Amino acid sequence: MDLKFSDREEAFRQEVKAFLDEAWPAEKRGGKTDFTRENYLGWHRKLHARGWIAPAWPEEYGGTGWTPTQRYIFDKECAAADAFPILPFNISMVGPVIYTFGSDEQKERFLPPTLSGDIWWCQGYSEPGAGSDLASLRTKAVRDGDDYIVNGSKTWTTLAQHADWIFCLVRTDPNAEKKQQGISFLLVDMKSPGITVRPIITLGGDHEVNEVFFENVRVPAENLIGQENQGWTYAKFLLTHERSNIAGVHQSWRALDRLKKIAADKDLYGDAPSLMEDGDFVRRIAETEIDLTALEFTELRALAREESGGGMGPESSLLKIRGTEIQQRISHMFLDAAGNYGLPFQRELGHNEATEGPDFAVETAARYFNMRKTTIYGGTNEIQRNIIAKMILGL
Amino acid sequence: MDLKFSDREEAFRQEVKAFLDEAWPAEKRGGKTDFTRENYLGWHRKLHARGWIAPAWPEEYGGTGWTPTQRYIFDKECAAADAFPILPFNISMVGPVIYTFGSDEQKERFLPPTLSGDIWWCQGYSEPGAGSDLASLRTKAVRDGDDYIVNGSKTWTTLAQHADWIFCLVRTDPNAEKKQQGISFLLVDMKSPGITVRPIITLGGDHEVNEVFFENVRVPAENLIGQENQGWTYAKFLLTHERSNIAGVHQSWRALDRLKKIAADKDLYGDAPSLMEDGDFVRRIAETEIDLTALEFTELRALAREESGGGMGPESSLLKIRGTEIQQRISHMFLDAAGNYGLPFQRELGHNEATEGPDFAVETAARYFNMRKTTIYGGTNEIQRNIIAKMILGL
Amino acid sequence: MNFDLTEEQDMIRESLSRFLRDRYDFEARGKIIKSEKGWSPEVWGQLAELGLMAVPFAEVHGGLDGGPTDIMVVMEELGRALVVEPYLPTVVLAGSILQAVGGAVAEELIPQIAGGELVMGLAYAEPRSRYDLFHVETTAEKSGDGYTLTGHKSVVLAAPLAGRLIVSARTSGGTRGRDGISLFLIDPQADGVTVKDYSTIDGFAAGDVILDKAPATLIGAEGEGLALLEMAVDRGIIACAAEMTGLARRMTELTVDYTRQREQFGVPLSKQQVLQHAMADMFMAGEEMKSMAVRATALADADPAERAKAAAMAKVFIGKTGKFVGETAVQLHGGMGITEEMAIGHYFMHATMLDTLFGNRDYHQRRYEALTGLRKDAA
Amino acid sequence: MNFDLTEEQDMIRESLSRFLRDRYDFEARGKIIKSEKGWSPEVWGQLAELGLMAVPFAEVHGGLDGGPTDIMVVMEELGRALVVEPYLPTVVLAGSILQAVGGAVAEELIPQIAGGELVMGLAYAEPRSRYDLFHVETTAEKSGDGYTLTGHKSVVLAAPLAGRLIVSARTSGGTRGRDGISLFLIDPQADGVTVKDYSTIDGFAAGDVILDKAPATLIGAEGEGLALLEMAVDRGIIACAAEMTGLARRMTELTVDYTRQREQFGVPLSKQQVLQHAMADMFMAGEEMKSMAVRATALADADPAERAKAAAMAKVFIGKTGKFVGETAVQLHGGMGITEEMAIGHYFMHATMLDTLFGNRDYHQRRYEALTGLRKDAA
Repeated sequence: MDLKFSDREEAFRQEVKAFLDEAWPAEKRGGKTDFTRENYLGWHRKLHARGWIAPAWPEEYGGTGWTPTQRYIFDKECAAADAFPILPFNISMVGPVIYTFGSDEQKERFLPPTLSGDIWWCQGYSEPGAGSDLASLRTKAVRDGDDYIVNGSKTWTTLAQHADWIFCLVRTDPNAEKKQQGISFLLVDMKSPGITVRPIITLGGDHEVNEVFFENVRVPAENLIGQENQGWTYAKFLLTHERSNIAGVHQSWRALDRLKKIAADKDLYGDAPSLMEDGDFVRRIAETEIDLTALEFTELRALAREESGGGMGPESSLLKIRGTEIQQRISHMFLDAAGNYGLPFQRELGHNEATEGPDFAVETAARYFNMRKTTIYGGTNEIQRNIIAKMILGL
Repeated sequence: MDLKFSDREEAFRQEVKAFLDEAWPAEKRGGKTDFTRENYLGWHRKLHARGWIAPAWPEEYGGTGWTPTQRYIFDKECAAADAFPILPFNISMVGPVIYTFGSDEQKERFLPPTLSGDIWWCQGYSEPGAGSDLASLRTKAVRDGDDYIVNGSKTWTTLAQHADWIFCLVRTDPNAEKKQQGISFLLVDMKSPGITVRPIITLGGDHEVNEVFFENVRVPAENLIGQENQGWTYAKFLLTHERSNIAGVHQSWRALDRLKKIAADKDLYGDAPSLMEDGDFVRRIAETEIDLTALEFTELRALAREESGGGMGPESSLLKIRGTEIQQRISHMFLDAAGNYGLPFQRELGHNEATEGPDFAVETAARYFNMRKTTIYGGTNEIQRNIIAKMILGL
Repeated sequence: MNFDLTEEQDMIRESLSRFLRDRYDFEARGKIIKSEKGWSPEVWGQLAELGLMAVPFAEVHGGLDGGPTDIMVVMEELGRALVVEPYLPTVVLAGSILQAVGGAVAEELIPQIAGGELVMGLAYAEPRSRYDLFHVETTAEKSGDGYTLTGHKSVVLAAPLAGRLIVSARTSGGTRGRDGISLFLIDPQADGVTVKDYSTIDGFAAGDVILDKAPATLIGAEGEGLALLEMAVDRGIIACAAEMTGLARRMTELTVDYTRQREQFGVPLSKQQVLQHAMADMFMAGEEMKSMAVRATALADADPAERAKAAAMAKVFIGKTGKFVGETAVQLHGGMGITEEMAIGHYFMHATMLDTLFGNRDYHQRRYEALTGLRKDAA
Repeated sequence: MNFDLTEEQDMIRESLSRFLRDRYDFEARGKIIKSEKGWSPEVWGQLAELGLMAVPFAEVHGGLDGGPTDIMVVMEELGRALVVEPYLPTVVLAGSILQAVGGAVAEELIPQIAGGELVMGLAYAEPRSRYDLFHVETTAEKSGDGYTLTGHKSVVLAAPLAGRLIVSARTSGGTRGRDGISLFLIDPQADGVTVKDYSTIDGFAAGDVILDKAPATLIGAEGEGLALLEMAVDRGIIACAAEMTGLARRMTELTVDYTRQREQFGVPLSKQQVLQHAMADMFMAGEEMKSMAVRATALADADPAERAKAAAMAKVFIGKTGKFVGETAVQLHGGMGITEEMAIGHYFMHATMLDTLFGNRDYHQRRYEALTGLRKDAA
């Protein structure tokens, strides 16, 4: 047992740091983020140019050939530098489905722009009224000559307003015995006639998710992934891929660092004691650090199993549950740190300059609200506990 | 709305205090309890002599005619004086069943010694392997002339080792359609041939509960309460009666008082800071005081509803859940207050003089263990939540 | 002891509840908070017609001679309907101070409040005060007959709507001294007053108030404003306890309804035992919150030490349980819970705001420890 | 990074696990703790034959040259079987100090420990020290070549069984000074030593040690014992983290088995979703505890500041989660969980003891805050 990084791993870390220092310089750091389409794509393209956009992909399709530990180091350094998040739709979701189940033509056509960011994908899985019961989907695709005609709607479609293409689960055989059967996996151009996008505004005023409506949308049959009616297999494959870094450990450490600086910032308190002089607040920070350490080493142990070929498996549910619980706790501490200035709503989406009160306070409430999603999406934490009970404990 | 006690209620409180000062003088107070048969009966008889042993009973059977608020005052003052607990078996359990469902002969025969303590009752409800599923009981009673012949066993029978009589649920019709049917309510003399009592030792070394075995025990049919096969009705009646003071609010307040004195006792700490100088411990005490206040006023509101004829109903589940959670928290704080001296096991049942370390420490661990029972007995807290979900929320 | 409401109180509750059911459903409220003004003067007038603004005031001032229990009844109903009209700042916060101060200012302003003609606010917080009412950097200087105020007051509820504001400012003493704080009346339209207005995260009108030699009238005794301020804020807290009870009970109802209707994997969500227990916990929290609101209400007129303890205790409890109920309600609504399209999220946001308002759970926990002597030199 | 055990470590684990399965089941253990001695010298000898007592020591002393990871492997298995034989006090606590001190005393005693001939204990606590290792009222006085000790040491694990005890006593400084603490070796049979023996709540042999001019030999440098003591206790804490992991995993298995077998209302308890989620939480706690044990083990030989932080953190975490797993396991066993007749209650009692031993959750939380600089003048 040896928990130190090897010399090779340490050298790799230096390489990553050097890259970040140049590509994401200090003035971009400090917890401010401006979630525009251009900023997302800018960072995506920088990583693509360096060949680091898809570390987990097989090398033949553009992956880096890194070990899980290297990927961990990369993620950690990116988080420490406040680097922009990489959207999962291209890299963690549809890309692996295409290179695993797609035809040669599909690989050739879609993988390069998926890697480069020339296509921005979004995910058409959930449907209104279905919640975590994905397989009960009702969006229909009916074969008509060389096309499918798609009718129905998808919801919780993250950033669909920016997307060029959507990958969808559609029902191609309404008479299949089980609801998991008769589902197909289709790639659809968002510019197709008959598609409309309706914003869903979430608590705190974010426009992050959408409803996507399909009305007699024609989709060429060549955009079908794998075989008709086998889509559930690909969907499940994607769901396990989606879980990487779901614990968000690095981001939580980074947030705690920022929080501690804020809580000790004498400028904010004047003659009053700072929050770091409040034992109760200190205790909450310390408890969170300790819990986060437990989670971090649980993730490292899982990575090590993956590295030795054991795969991730249902343990990823643990990472999801604890990671999201901690993210929510931290967002609540930020809100408490903001005090009265947590109350005003003075935020335009993606900006975070306060008009009144300290800058950090301006998005604390919105973020606290927004973080509620983490225990809901990707299978609610209740469902994750069901999975542990069934798959691990055999109950 | 007026939360002050009325003058009449205040006068009543003085009367209770005066009685306690004389009957349970200061030297008996201070948290020491010696749970012997004699001590239980001694206090029972003192209250009986004063006419206060069964406040909730109808006056014609020996009750006091007090309002629920008076009963609350009485309980509070008794707790504040560290008065001995009154065993529930006679007063809260079998007594009300006898005066409600018993024959005139049974009332005449059993009520006076039940009130006076000349009979010590114990409860034969639970059976091995049945847990909270009371109605699945299998102890059989078969009619044979003027007797029933009883075979089977009961468990978790509290203080059966001291008891003169046991009231039992027995199955008289094994072919009834539902398991709740075919059950009868029998009174059985513990001296009957064929009864054996096996101690069950619980964590911390207490002998509080027992298993009671019946092997061809003859019970005169005149000891049947009400009608054959209608016992479940009487059992349910008893279960709702059992819930009074299940929150244990007064006892918890008293325990917190003791804990605060201990935590501030300079003799225990010498040059070291006392526990009351430890902000984390103070916080735990304060949180518990606040939660206990919420529970106390919830109980008072329930009492007021009862007083105005609304009855207690399923809200009693709330009192049970929160009351027991708080009791357990307090027992854990005592254990933490004991520090290293929580570890030695140096306790004879019912005594609490430490051979090493401070006196208070000697029973802290045993009590912490013993308190685990509170969220299990009387219907586990999980079952109480099921009840709230079903009966109150209609889920 | 008795927990019963009087017939009058029952009547207030019923008429208010009926009015809100008919005129202030989720849709109507949505239009109000999205309107340019962010509140409805029309609704305000109708509430005044129901007598709501007159509740706690003396008959001589056009009031109904009600007490804390009447306020409790009103606030619980306002909470159930998430009413954004500024009852708390006007009637409870400013109203309590005017009543206590009495005299000419009360005679002038209370009838206007009671008649629904005047909205008021209380400016007590500052950028660096956090929740300490005694932390006052704003200064008052004598100027002719009156005073001028200079400083910055934070997050003043109803500031953009108010005809008058009550402001705490320092006439003597250091930044965090308990003595030397005085209360003043200002007109937000006056020279030297800038109101930077915004709505709060949960849709209430509020603003920062920047004072630059703003003309002001002293109310109450000079240098002795803190006691009045503490009284008013404790009353505010006690009113919020009732309001949070209304929120919690409504959130529980909404969640029970939602989980019964919503099916997943072919079964209503409400059949999942884990969700049932979560809702049982929500129910219990609501009941206990009610108990704390009742208790604090009964002590709202008690001596300051008792009142303060009761308010601190209630605030800790409603902060903790309100947050629990809100978070659980949202979780059980799943994705729908975090959209602006369903009522539940708005309840949750307001519950979050009530945890922060007047000081969060940690703050009042500490205050309780100090008031009860539990915390002396604890580290 | 790699979390793999070596082949030797796998072998230790397997042979120990097999031995305990065959020879140390719940019934066998029950007989041992109810026996007059309260432990089994026979089992001790057999464990020594397996090489367990030799694990961490140098080869020159008859040891196996193992390290913290080997101790982790052993402790987790001892935890799974609730072994009451005094491995922790002898090998981990006393053993760590003897190794660090070296010299003649190590040469004399370590081979005896490694051979299974000597049980030892570490007497660090006092009636008023709570968990502060630097709070030492026991005094040491020079006397001829050696010293005599006078004072009272509390709750010394293995005291009634030990052939030698290591005792902290003050050679200079005030009651709570960090300097002036020295470590001594005493023979509990010597004049001036009284061991008041008892078993702990979870069946381990322990005792208070009353010293009245008891003859003692200084080990290590005079006045500099605290660093050694902290090192040994941190090692003890890290070993307990592994032991708690063994307890937690076993409690989870036992609870899963029990709820699958036990029917209520016609259905196995394990089908109740609320209980399933409780067991999922137990599982998660066990996994995370393991992670903390692994991490702390990797830092057991680090510099004192790092080691102390890792130990404090691990202790907080195993205290919290161990208590959670134990309480939940008992709750899910219902009435059976609180009788002495089933194994689960004994696991729970030992988990409770491990939370208190070396300082409870609150204590090490505070220690972590101080060590990391989070808490400076926080009130």
